[in-house]
Amino acid sequence: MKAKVYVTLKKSIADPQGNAIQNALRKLGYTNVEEVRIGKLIELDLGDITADEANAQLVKMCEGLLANTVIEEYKFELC
Amino acid sequence: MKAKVYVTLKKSIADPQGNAIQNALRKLGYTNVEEVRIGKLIELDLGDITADEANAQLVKMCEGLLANTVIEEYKFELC
Amino acid sequence: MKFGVIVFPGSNCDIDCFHAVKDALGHEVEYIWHDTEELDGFDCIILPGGFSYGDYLRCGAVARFARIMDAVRTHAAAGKLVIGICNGFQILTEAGLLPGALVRNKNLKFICDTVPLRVETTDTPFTSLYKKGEIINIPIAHGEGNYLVDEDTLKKMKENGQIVFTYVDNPNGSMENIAGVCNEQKNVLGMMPHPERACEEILGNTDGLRLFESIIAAVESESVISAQAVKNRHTGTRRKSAMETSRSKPIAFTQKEELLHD
Amino acid sequence: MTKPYEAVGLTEKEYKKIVEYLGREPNELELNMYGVMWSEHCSYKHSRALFRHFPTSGKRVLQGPGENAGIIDIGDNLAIVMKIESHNHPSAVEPYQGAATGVGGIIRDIFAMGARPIALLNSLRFGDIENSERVKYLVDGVVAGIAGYGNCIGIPTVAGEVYFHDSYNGNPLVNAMCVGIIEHDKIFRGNASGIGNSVMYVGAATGRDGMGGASFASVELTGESEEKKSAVQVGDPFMEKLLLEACLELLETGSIVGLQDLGAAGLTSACCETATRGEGGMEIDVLKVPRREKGMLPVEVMISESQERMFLIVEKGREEEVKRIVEKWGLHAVTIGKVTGNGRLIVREGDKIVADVPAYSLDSSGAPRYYREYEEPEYYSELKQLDLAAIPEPGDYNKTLMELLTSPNLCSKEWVYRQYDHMVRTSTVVKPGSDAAVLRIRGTRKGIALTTDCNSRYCYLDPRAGSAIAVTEAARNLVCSGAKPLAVTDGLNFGSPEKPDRFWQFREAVTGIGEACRELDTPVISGNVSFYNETETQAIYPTPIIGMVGVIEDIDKHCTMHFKDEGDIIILLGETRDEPGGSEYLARIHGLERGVVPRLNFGLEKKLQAFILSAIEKGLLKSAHDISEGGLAVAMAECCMERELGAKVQLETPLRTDAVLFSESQSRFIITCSPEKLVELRQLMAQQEIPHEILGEVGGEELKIDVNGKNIVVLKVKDMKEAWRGAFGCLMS
Ligand SMILES: Nc1ncnc2c1ncn2[C@@H]1O[C@H](COP(=O)(O)OP(=O)(O)O)[C@@H](O)[C@H]1O
Ligand SMILES: [Mg+2]
Repeated sequence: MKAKVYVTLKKSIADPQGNAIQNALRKLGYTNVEEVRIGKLIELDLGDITADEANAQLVKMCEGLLANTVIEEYKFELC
Repeated sequence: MKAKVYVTLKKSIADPQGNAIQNALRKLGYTNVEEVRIGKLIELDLGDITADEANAQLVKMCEGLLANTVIEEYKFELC
Repeated sequence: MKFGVIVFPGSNCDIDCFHAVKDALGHEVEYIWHDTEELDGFDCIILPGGFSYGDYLRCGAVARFARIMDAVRTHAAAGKLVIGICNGFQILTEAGLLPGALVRNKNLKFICDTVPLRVETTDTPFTSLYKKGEIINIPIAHGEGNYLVDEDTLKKMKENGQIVFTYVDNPNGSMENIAGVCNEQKNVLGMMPHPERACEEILGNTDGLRLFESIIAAVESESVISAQAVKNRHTGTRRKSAMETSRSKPIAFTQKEELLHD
Repeated sequence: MTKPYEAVGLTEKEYKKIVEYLGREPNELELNMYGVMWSEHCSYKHSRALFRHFPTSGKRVLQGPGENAGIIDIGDNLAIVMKIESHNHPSAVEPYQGAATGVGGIIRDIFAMGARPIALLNSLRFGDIENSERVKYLVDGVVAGIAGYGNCIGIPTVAGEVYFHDSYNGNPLVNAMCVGIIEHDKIFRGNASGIGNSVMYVGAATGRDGMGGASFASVELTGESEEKKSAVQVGDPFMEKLLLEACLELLETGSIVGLQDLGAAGLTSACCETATRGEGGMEIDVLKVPRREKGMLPVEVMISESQERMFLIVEKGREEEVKRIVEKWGLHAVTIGKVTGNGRLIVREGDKIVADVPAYSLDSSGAPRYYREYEEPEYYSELKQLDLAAIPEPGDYNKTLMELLTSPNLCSKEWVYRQYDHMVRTSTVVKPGSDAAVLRIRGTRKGIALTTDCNSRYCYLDPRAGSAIAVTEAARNLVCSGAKPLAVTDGLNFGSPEKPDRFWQFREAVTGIGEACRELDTPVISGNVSFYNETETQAIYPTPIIGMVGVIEDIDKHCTMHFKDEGDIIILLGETRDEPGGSEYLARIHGLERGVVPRLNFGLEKKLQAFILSAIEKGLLKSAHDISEGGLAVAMAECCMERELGAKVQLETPLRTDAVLFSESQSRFIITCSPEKLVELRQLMAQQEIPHEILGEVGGEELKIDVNGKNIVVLKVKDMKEAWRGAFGCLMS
């Protein structure tokens, strides 16, 4: 079972990296760019487990290790 | 128009960060985890442009700035 | 002979390069703002270390688009000297002026240390005053100094003698222990270690001096000054630097003298 | 139902005081402004009354406590600016960003004085690393966060300390110190002077993050604080680098009257503090403040603690000039208000006045002040008892010494400082790994030495003596580097001041620091207090961290602790006594944390420090190292490490062997000199009546220690070094 986890900063938290890239893009002429936010994409191969098991594992992994829910939120999908 | 860009290391390139997370997960008991790879998720708000314009912009942005095609691949989607 | 040190937003070894050239070597040097359009009058351009544009997204990714980079390209194309140190190296690879890429250190940590390097070639304007195979100690300070390049390019680089420095004990996972490389024409050098941090006895290390002296020798032998004059001038510079740094230490000096008499 | 004042952390009495100040009930915004400003973190309401114990003035003091940072004269029109700050609570919940923003905050304090930041230090305390994955996670994140911020902004992190103890299991400590340099005539203060001058804002936009961080730092960590999570923010060292350069360039133009960082309590604090130091009044419009999010309320704008923002008081008419310079650095400056003389802090939202309070009443001058009850804790006299006879002597001293050298508290901290760029700015003459860091001051012959110190086990067993020892140990570290100690910045980390036994610890510690600083003539010029470092079950050991700076007149005459050459003579200065109480040896090897802490004799201490300084200055010493945790044997081993040079020493003593090797008697040093200098050195020692003992000489591949003619320790330096250097990495893996 393979999965993709998306970890992003919570909306209320500033994203300095995103801001800097937004400024860079605007300077390069993409003046239409209104916001950039940078997160993590984590691709996992979970081996031979069921979708239910995978879902259960992923929640725990995200809460425990992959995201720090103090500042980040996460989403995942099986694929 | 909003877009998501996914930047990942090329398959041929080692991903020590992914390995470290894989090890950490295994230590936590998820011994089924066979591979972890870490990439970037870049969320953009492109403002008021058409899908065609957005597609054209995104290719240029990715090739020029968002990915280093020597080591990375990218994909994007409008949303 | 005039050096120029480019200042990007977020550069922070710019002052170190500036002072190494000015105080330790007694040569002319100017800061160049990233927004500048031309580089007339400069013989060697230094892209210093630091965190240009915060190194956000990827090290050097944004700096490569700075206005000054067109001028750097022109300067390099004209065969003049360019050296990128640490972040400067990352910028040069991002800009395509040097092959390969620099990724996260294998141990995923920033590493600050002084490490032994092997001088792989003296056949460049940056290393002529070292000895081939010589081991020198130079500080490193980077989180992403793990050099990567595709096999074909690597092969060509080796054939061409483009691998300039290698690590004796690989600290970061770099391919083939590579610490510094140059372009085919050998007038553009990129290296992760910081020679500008090894130019004064008071800092406990002068192994970086000969890199800058090599550059000066190369530039000055190009110009009308005779080889003899170069040597004299060099000796003069040396004395000055010995005076300016608080303790004089002869080791690097005698080595260099020997080399000049070779 | 909780009362509105309770929700902002105030008591009923405090609320009444506000009503008195205003002559009416405060509105919600006003109440929140009082809430953050009267929190312990901003007002020091529990600690202020005790600060009179500190010496804070002296010939060299150009700025004592009360400003963004303290300033001490080092001669030749130059001065050192320094301050320490805690970021304990944010680091406990998000170690990387918590530590990073701690570094960012302290750097702003330094350049707010107009100084160029030149060095960072950090003092860290964590729980039991050997038995906790969580602790490893915290260590990893905190160290990476400090590195991430300091390295990026290009200020070298040159010294610090890392200790582990169970008492920090629930409350790690992350204290960051920054040091800057400035010319006397360029010192700036956070003054809003000149009625009609403009108040400008530069830097990051204001967001909802970091809301109420100041009051967050002033409550115990409970399940509830998990809810206040957003007090953690993401640091932006790149933005701060731009701010730093822009501000220093602005100060050169003469258009700036006052400068203030936006730190704890955000705009509220900056407004009232600059106003009280200046003309007394200020008026600002929250609508003009750049925001990151839509729909922010005035209260959110006023108390947000978003990072990387600065507050400028600009001479009227020169606003455009300021904007131009700031824009060169890719930033924007906006005018948000003006200086007034009516003593009021008026906050507008466009045309509407949303808050109107006497400015000084928010400030620490108007905040309540408490003199808390205190009581000697029961453990204090109980733990003094120690029956040495009941403690078995080690059978194999080689093994014991190795155990100590590889223990978390004594092993090399290279794993940590290797992640910090300690060389950038090419002025670091002595890197981390010796007693203190030494920096040259470019363009002069001078250098400065920097250190942080605190043995919190001593401070637990005897807060007063322990704190005095922290001050003297810091001074010893500087003196061993050849520097004359000049001034102190203190980071006081304690449990809840509302508990009498904890407040007793605090009170004793402050007294001890005051005494020692007076004795050593090192005034306290700045500092920070962090209370409430406790969980429901446990308070941290009292941890008053001492940051100290010293000056070296001729940088060529600096010294390090490492043995230099074969044949050099090893001399022990001071007196070794039967004082195992509170030692690392007792704790680590015997699991005992008790006993009387080593006695401190200021007379002897000062005599020895003066002697070492004069001997280094005369060029008589090859190395100098103070003896601290681990005692003589560990200190000796430490001297061998860097150059892998062994030593052969003989000790004659009536004491137990373990007491000789490991007791931590104060005021002791290991020095070396070349044989040719021995005569001159002995004359000097005789002249100054320095208690000393010639122990042996440097050389060989082993550390050999004989006691009363019998060989007790013989260890290969290579093996010791490998184990000592690798130990931290092993703990982390
Ligand atoms: N967190 C840290 N950051 C930077 N340097 C550190 C840190 N921890 C320890 N060091 C360095 O390691 C060396 C030894 O530290 P420590 O044993 O605490 O010294 P001492 O006992 O002399 O005060 C010192 O040079 C110190 O500055
Ligand atoms: Mg010490």
